[in-house]
Amino acid sequence: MVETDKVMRLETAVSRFMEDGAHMSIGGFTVNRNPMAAIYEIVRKGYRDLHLYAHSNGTGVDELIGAGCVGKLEIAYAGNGKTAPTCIRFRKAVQDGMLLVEDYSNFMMSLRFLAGAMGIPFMPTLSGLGSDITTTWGFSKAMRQADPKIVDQKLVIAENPFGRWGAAEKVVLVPAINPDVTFIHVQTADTMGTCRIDGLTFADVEQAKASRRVVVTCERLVDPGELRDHPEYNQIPFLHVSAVCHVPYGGYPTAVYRHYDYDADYLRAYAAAAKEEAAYRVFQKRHVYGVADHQALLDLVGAARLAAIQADPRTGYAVNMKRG
Amino acid sequence: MVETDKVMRLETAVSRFMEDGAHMSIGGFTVNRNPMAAIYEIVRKGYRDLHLYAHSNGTGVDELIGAGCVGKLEIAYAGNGKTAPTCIRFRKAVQDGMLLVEDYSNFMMSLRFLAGAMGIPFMPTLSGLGSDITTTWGFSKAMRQADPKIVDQKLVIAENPFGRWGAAEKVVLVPAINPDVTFIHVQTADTMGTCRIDGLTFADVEQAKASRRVVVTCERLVDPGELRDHPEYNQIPFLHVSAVCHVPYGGYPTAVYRHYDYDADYLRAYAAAAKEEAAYRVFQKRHVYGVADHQALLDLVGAARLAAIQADPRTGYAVNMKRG
Amino acid sequence: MTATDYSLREMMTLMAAREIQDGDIVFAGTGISMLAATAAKHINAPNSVLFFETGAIDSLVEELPLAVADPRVMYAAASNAGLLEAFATMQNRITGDRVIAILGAAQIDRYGNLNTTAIGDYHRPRIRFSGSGGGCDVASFVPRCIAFMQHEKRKFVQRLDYLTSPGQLTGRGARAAAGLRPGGVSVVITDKALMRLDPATGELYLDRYYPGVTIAEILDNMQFTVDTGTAREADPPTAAELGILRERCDPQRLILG
Amino acid sequence: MTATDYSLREMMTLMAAREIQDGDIVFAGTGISMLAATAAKHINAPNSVLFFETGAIDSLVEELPLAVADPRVMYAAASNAGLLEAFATMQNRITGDRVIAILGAAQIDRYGNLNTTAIGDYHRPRIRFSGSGGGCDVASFVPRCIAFMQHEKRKFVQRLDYLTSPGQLTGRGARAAAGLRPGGVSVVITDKALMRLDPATGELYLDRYYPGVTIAEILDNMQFTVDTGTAREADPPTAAELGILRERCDPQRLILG
Repeated sequence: MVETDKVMRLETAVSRFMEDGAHMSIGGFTVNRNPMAAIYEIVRKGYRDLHLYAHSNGTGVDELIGAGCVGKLEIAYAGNGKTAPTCIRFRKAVQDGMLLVEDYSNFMMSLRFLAGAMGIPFMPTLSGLGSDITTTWGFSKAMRQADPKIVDQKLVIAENPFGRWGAAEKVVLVPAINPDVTFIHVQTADTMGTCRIDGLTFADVEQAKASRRVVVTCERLVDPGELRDHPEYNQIPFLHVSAVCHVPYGGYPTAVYRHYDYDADYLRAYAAAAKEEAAYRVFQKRHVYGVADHQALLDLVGAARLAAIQADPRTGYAVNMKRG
Repeated sequence: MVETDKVMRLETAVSRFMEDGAHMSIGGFTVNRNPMAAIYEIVRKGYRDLHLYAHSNGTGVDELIGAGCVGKLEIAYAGNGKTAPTCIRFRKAVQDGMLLVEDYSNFMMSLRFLAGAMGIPFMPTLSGLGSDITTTWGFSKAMRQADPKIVDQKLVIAENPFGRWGAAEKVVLVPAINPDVTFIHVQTADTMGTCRIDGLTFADVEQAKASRRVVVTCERLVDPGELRDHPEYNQIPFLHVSAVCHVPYGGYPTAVYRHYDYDADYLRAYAAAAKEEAAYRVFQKRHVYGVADHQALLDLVGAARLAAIQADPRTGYAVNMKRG
Repeated sequence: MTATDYSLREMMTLMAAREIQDGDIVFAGTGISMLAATAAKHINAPNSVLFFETGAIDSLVEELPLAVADPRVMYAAASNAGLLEAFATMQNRITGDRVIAILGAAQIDRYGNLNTTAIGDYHRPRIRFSGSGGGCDVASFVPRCIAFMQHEKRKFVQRLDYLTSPGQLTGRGARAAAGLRPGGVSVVITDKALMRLDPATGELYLDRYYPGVTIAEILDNMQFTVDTGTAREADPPTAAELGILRERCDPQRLILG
Repeated sequence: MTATDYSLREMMTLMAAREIQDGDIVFAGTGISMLAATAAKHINAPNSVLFFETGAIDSLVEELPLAVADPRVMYAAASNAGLLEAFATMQNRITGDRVIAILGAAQIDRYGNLNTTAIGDYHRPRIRFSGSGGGCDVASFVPRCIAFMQHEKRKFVQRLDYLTSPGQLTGRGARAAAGLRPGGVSVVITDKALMRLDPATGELYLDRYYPGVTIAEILDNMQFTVDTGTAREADPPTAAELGILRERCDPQRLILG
């Protein structure tokens, strides 16, 4: 493996591209392919006042909020499948007034990343007309106008300038997002930064292309030649990537298709602990603050648990894994 | 191979989904992956007054125009690589006033298909501000207003409703396209209609999703199970597809990556003939009208020529093929 | 043959499954909605297409997914793309008009509007929920939506605390006036009854009450009243339906409990 | 060592190649522009990234493509996507600001605006060309554009018949007033000279004349005049440059003729 200026340790990448107050986004969706190793490292380093953009990045969002890293959150869905229909630390932070939230829908958030990726100021959609998403703003107008990094309007409803073309009279325009930094976890990346994602991409591709800096963690780090066999399978070309970190199990405890499943035991234990302050502190101290790095968490969890979530080669997930 | 209601002969699909005056689009780009078998069948059946949407679909566009099938054309680029920097029958038809043309850019046409695919009335872009593309309209306002199938305005320039967000003061809004029917040629399709394209997709995916009907021709027609191994490599799910036709060499004389190269001899001979009326009639009579179907054209061209354009398994094209 | 020994959860699941027609594109969420979509596929709509907001189309669900991003939705799908492709498929009328969606909510009003965001003041809510997810998008785009609700007074409300997913907004004509295409919640399935939305009034009406449930009991557990003039008793699950649901769709009883 | 036996086509190609800096993302069209991009990659900018509007990024060009959709651009690329991704990469400032583009045109004016659409009346042109293709998009988005032109009076015109690809429009400040970001044609390379666009005036000026070409000859073959005050003679191709160009970049002489 030849080192390049992009290949670095995760700890280095987090230090280099993160800072207090950063506008950031994370890849994945609820229990799948969250960049958990990166998130735990951010939590350990204790960044504060982060402005987090998410669609439905359940596990990662709740960890960052639970650690007190997030000051402002723009989000569509803070749930985590069966273990937490509403993410528990998120709910608590909102109900306690500790977190400023701006609500959008999943499509709106995806479109906002797409607009950022495409270099346009907004995207139109027909979603949300008549809803409180359009009328109720979590970030006040005054706050928006005072902060040049936040767009002045949550969204704009406009007449269709093409009459009734497309069977639409009105459109909702949602503003572009260009995060300072985005973290994603992928199955395969090469040393130049090109990524190949197996299974669903969620909004990772748009998030990466919208972002000024992109830190990729990967299960497999390969020479560029390997991914050049089928360029049509590489969703993120290296142009967009700032750092590549080889972190096997970097998505754990969320699932990484064709590699491993989510760890239902871990997610349930997290959710149980999250319900109560003292228990949460104990759980996080043991699993996050008390370990030096992601490998130490994996060692703590143990080989048996990792063996139990190994993906079946046919289906890409752990067949008959106990999840109930 | 199990037949389904979507699997049919190309002749059947063309008859079923085409009619005079249809608004249509074709996949591919200049000398690559044009749905040539379908185009030749459309030419043979003699459809007229077609409204053709194209970005840079060189070979196919020129064949349809040369046959007198096209009444109105919305296009970004009518060239065909080295053999015809400007497509010859296109140039002639425009200069003779036989064809009404509306000019856009490649990005604008791609965005228009994307808007159609996404179900929104328009897409914004920062392209073209200050250009004659925005100010000079090929289709008059009166003609546009008289025809409900044509949008009232070629495009609209609007202020950015989010102030200077995205470093843009103004945007160009380009209207959605939803063709009645789109023809594409792909390497692999299954009997349900799901498609897997090797190499560049150009705008085929957006064109297909924007279209009310989609006719797919394919090099390989497979059982659905075969494409389910890697769902992430299938760009067009069957939901969008109306007909699947198994037509090996269906892109000939344009290239189909990993299958065969363009036939430089054929394209040169076409361009030479296209320069002169009588020669063009002779050439087209021999190669298009004079053959019963695409297989008959391939038989006429002969095995030696097809052997010469066979793709090399390593590169996906015909290495050291004489092209000069 | 009808069964007598079934849970309300099973009844709800099968009531939803029966709404799905063969060939429908079925937008499924998590939990009971995913189970209903799976049940329809196995029972009455074998050619229905399972479809998830995460981007998976026609997944081969061998094990019940516990989230729409569960890797179990990725296996043997026709296509694994992303959120943009999924929502575009619904926003695009060519495909979107063939979609039937299954949603859940914390609150619903007489016009079929849904709240999945918050109870109390939005800025400092008494209870905060997950938020829209794809709910607002789906209710904006899709002509037929099934809402799953627990039949409780605090859930069938006079006025939503927050309107997350648009139904008929303030009633007949309001949806079109807002610029939305026809759609939103058309069916509500609870643990007591099935209600439908009357396009003529823009309001819900009682269509079916479950065996053993009285109309009074239904109305007593709602803050608003609905027309009950055409209500009839629902057919209970058949033994065949229950067998498939229990043995093929959720053998681990992950959702059925 | 400089060579004395070279064609003007070779000179033009190498003048363009020299404009490309290591690490640039090089947007290449067909013909001579693709050859110049390939030459830069082999001669002076090994880490430049070849990039095509069809969606191929960092292609391994073993044989010279004859079109941007030639399968030769697909081989061993970092990514094969489509038109939308390609143009978005340029419209997106994060990546777009790193792009240098090479374009051709039928007409150019003093402000670096290009015509690739038609000569004569647009609606019934005397000569119709291919149209914008990606030209308008690239000139709208990209900070540095090289235009290849034959140095002829009918091509360097007072007024374009059709403005396809925006340069500085009507001069200094006009581009920003129209809503365009900074960019458009910054260098013009002809068979006689290299001109640059002066940001201070928004107009072209003569920077280099080729060995053996006089300034008078340059101005005589244009409809408008340009500032020649700082013009110097261009360095002719080196033997090394020519060797690589001829032997590695276009051994079949598909473009060099």
